[in-house]
Amino acid sequence: MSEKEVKNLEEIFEARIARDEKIEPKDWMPEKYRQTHIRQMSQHAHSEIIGMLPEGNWITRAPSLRRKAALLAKVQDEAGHGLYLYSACETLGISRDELYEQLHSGKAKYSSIFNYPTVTWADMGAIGWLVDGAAIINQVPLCNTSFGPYARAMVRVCKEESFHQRQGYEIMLTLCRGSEEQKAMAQDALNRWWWPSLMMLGPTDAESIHTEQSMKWKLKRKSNDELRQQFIDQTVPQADLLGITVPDLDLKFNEETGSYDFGEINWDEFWQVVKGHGPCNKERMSARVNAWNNGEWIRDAAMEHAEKNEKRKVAKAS
Amino acid sequence: MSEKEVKNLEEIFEARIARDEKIEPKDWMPEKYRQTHIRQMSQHAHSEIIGMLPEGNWITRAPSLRRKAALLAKVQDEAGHGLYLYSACETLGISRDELYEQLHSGKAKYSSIFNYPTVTWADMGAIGWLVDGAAIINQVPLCNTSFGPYARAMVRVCKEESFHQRQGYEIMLTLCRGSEEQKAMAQDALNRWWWPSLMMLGPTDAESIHTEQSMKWKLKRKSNDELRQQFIDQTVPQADLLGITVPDLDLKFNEETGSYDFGEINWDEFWQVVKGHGPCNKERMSARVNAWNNGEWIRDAAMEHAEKNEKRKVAKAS
Amino acid sequence: MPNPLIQMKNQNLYNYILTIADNSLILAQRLGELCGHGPSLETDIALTNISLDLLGQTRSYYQYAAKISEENKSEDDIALLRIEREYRNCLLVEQPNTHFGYVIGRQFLFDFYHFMLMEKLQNSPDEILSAIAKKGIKEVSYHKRFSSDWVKRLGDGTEESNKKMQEAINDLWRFTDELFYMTDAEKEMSKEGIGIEVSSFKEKYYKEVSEVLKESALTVPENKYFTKGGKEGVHSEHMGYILAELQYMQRTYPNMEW
Amino acid sequence: MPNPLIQMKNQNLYNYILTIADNSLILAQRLGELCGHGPSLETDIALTNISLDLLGQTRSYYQYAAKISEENKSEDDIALLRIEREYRNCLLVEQPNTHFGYVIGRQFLFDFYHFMLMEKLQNSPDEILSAIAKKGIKEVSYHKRFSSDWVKRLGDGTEESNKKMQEAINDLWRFTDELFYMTDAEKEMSKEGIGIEVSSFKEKYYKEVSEVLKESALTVPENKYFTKGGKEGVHSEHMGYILAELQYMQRTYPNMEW
Repeated sequence: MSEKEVKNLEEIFEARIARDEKIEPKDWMPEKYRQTHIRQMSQHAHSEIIGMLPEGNWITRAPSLRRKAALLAKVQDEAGHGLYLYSACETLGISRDELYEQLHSGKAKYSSIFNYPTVTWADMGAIGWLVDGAAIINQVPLCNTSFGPYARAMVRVCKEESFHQRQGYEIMLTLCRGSEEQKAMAQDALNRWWWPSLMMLGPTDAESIHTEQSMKWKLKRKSNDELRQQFIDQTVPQADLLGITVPDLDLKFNEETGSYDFGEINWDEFWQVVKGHGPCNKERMSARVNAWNNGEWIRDAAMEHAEKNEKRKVAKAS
Repeated sequence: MSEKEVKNLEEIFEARIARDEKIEPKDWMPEKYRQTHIRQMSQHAHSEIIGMLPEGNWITRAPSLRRKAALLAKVQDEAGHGLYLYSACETLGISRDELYEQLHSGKAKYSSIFNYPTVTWADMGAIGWLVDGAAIINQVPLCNTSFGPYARAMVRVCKEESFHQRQGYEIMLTLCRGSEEQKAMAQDALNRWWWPSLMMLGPTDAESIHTEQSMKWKLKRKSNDELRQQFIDQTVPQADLLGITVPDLDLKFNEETGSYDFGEINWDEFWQVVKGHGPCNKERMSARVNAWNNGEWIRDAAMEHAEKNEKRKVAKAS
Repeated sequence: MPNPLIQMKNQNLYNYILTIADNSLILAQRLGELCGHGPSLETDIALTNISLDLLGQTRSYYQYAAKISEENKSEDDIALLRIEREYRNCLLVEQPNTHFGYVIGRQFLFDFYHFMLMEKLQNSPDEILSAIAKKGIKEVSYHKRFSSDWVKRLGDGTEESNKKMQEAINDLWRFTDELFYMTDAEKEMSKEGIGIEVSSFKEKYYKEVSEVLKESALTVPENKYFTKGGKEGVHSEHMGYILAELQYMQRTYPNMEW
Repeated sequence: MPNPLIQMKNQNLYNYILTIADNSLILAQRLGELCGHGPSLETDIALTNISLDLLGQTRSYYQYAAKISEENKSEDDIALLRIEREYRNCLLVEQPNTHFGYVIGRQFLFDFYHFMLMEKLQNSPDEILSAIAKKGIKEVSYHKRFSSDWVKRLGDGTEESNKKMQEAINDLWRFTDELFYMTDAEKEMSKEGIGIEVSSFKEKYYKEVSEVLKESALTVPENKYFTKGGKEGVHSEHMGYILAELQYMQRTYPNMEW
């Protein structure tokens, strides 16, 4: 294809996006669009899969059968999200094995929040409330993103996430209405998850890359700082309702802006965790790598069995 | 050596034993004596090592720090017993690796009692009281057995065992003086360990092999049934003192014999466990085999390191 | 004054319910350990599904038990606050997730039993048990298909997978006989026509299970000896560790709402 | 009325004692898991010995803490009945027995710290702490020799053992910095001249540890990032499982004598 032809295609492509048309896997797309989407969707899928681990840590110890079932179902939903995000990713011509390989080698990233340990039961509440809450804020705009399979996956993801978020808040509410110990447990969880949740919305706009391009492709509609402000404004009143305190001495409602002003985020910590040196990065990665390695003989067996069956069918037919 | 010369040596040998002289490793001995002693001593050593497992199962869950320390120390003593029994065995020209190989392949036996699970904390009491109690009855006569290294090892073993036995009884006493739940726990442990403990003293005399020869070599001084009676007569009053009931409806003091009559032992169960089909035979063996297999690289490293050191020493000296 | 005969009946029914419920609880717990660590996302989701089904069933049983209990107990009190000797599950379901072959083998050996039990129980004159079974049997029929399919895949897969599946079946086989051992509560409830005479489908069980094994290029074990104890509350040494986790929160923070 | 200043001092001393005691408790517990499963009888005995020494020391600390506690607590109440967030041990000691290299690596990295701490603590004007340290240092000096010897054997053994020992050191290194992190209680007690300024021997620690590693044909890690949290009660996810076992009996059967 001549440079001009490509240019032409690109213009048509950008115009389609501008008109809010969905791009489908079989459509022509710029290589950078493809790569960016593989990166973002797989990162999202990996986050779902890694995100199963901190919550999975409490399944055997959930305090009641009802909570155990709800937690199992939630973690299962995350596996499901991972599954259809990987599938959406595969429509762009990359295999799931390649995507896993990128995760296991450390080439692909996943959401840093999952590198913090779940220390008490209240963390199941805080993760639902805060982490899923921040995730939704990140993700709702993606329901209208330009790439069709991603947008459709996100519609489903967001619906379930918002159920998880309510469930998490309800865990917090139960704790806050419970004994002194339970309330302390809830407060402690808020203390530990608040700042990492703010970090989930990404580096400050000044440090953020890819933003302009992402805006154009509707992979992003608001800046990180705008999303963060939205999260804070939505969450602080919920904390008030619970009767627990956001661990930020600088937090204050600003009558002028109608928003909360807040304190300095510890970006050193953010980058330490992103770079792989958070409290649980090693544990998370080795859990996934172990699951993958220990699963090899099983995947091999399934494939071998399928082939045998195929041969038997052919033999029978002939 | 002519047959006559051997006969002569054998006569001298038997006469020494009859005179209560100790046989030492460097002394001439009949091959059968050597083999019998390897079998019995290694079986005894293996029992100590396997015996660490049911008690080891409660170390992390011991109910107080004092009990945890005492239990650790006890299990450690058993390792020590294993160690010097293996050493005594090695004086007869067999290596520890060969002995392990016999254990791991199932060729060598160990005491069947350790194939029962330790289900509650009270089992730590019952094992000390009943299992060590029965062991002592088996072992005290061996302090005067004919083979010197075995006799000397047994002096030390018996001393420690009798400390363990008192400790076990004291655990039972504490439980029986405690809450209703604790007393029930003690009773339940007695219910589960009583019959297996009686079985520890071996099959009935009618079914027992090796006995005559063993008597001559002072590997045995009383028959299994005599030892069993001795154990029962000693233990029943101790149970009375605890205020718990021996689970044998036929148990009754016989004024005539001055001993307790007792019910039928379930020899089917005995043989099932001996043959490797008790509740934990598989678990015990695989724990040992795993420890051995997982330890291979460590033993290799230690040997390699020692050789390197040796070479460096030689190089330095030259 | 309560009628002692009715009390006894309730006691037997109560114990009978636990005999069924505890199996599902402990197996669900074992499966729960795996969540997030499965060999593939698809199996992870499927095993979690099974765990969830079992948990759902077990909650219905415990709720029923709570209803007839004289002591104003909740489902969680019954499920999470008994001492080890009071749990009635069979030894099979408490066996560890040694490797995926064991997970599948344990599931397979349990599912066939479970399905046959539900088949009978759905016709129990006890309406609640019957209702739970009617709902449950659809789920269990899926479990059974899932585990049989995997037994076939692994048995008739690679040489390694065949070896591993066979190893698991050989190790777990000794726990199958206990499924058909009847406790006093089972005998009583069966006599009253409410509970199921499990021994009645023992032969069918071994026949069907053996057929799948043979189809899967696996050898049917020929054990002469079996192990039991769990149904009488004498568990394997694994059980204490299962309960340490299962009961952790309820024991550490008693009498709270969650 | 109690003097609030004295109370605060006791509170600091109490917390300070736990900071030391919890390390020994949790490490002893980890070693206790291994009992009966070691790679040889000799190492099994040696590791059990270390576990016993640590338990002995920790009991002295908790007894002391119990004495100064205002709440009439026993050593077992303090050791076995706190919630996870109240345990003050460093993350290092709670790391799992992944393989023998980790057991030795964890021990080695802790022993050098522990020895240097005891060296200082034996001169504390607090007579009880000083007495515990004086007794303890002899034991810890043996632990240090044992673990260093094994680091050398494994590091300078086979290619495989070198790789495994290096892997363990690399993984565990990130927990060493926390040893020298000072909690408020440590700062206060150090200010009062009773507690030890652990940061004062940080350099010496890394120097000595690095020397042994180099002698053992191992590479000294060059981490820029470290992890902490345990000393402030924010533990790794391993801790909950350790406590589930450690506290099992006390939680299940509260208020009894054993």
